[in-house]
Amino acid sequence: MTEIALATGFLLILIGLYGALTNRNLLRMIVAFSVANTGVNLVLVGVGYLRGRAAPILDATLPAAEAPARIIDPLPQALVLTAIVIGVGTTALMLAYAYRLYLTRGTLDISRLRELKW
Amino acid sequence: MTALLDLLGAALLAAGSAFLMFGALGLLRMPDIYNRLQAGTKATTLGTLLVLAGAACLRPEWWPKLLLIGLFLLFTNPLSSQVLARAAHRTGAPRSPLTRIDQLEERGGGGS
Amino acid sequence: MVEGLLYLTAALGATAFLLALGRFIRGPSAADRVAAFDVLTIISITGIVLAALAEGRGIYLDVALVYALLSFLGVITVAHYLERSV
Amino acid sequence: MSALLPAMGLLLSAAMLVAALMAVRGRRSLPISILAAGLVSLLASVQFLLLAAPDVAMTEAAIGSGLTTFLFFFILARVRHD
Repeated sequence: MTEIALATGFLLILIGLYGALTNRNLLRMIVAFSVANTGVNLVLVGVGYLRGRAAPILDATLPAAEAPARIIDPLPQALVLTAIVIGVGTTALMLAYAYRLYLTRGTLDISRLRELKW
Repeated sequence: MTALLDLLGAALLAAGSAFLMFGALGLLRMPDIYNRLQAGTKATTLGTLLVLAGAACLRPEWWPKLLLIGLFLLFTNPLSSQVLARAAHRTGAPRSPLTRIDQLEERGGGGS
Repeated sequence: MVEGLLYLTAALGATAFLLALGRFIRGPSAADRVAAFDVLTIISITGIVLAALAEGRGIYLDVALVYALLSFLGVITVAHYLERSV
Repeated sequence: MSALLPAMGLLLSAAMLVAALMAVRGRRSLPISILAAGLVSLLASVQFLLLAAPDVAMTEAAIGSGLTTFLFFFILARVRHD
């Protein structure tokens, strides 16, 4: 499972970077960034996985006494939990900037925004 | 007794999964969007309910959560399918040439 | 016997997943793709129930509950967008 | 039952790569790209569940798939409307 998750995550990051570099529409670039964001989260969770161990949530089938020997490390999962929420915040910020740019310039095509080119 | 319940649960799981497969087959093969929604909603709702019943037979102590999921699906799935079919009708999705009667259009529900 | 039926369930579910994914890739209009998205969510609920049975953890079923809510909200959002953009 | 979960993971990985390619290739219309990105998020959430992280799976399904798709369609409706 770890290898599958790592390979998928890296391929998703590469696909997202490809999309962000080749598309000219700002909204398509943000979509590609969101795909790459998902890939990063998948890599982080895949690194923390250990084969044959249970999810780090205590219930009737997993008593607290034998938990340290049977659960996987919950730290990468907590990190990814934060990263997902921050990713949504970043996406919302990018979308807000794209919308403001559309209101002032009337276009979303980056090849027609020439003010900062030299 | 437990072995019989296990066998019943596994049979229900397989039957529900077969319904899911036929629903997805209908989704792929039907000619227009309305027929696809028909196949993709009814068959998959029944299949998921059968799968949940089979899981409840295999693990009887999980029945409250499984019942909650089943009720949720039973309430939300036909509603979302109906909303999607109305959106497709209003955007003028093409009908299959075999369709003869459009009662929504006749009753003036086509426009918003 | 029970084991074989569970494997049969998994194989049928995988076939259903591939068929719905084919409609998602091919589908001519956006409404077809939304219908395929809905069916893929429902098939994923079956996959989650199978994973919960295989691992023996009842806590996995909470994710299926979130999925049942989520498919509804996503379809309502996209249908609203499609209706307004006529 | 031990071979079941890795087989599900492989199937999900293939579907995720196909959906990601659909999301970033520029030939299709923009709502379809957004739907494909939402599908990538949704399948990643099942992948998280198979990696024994149900809490991450719940958050990804609710926030990463639901809220992000809603945000994209909200902005898209505003852009189309003006």
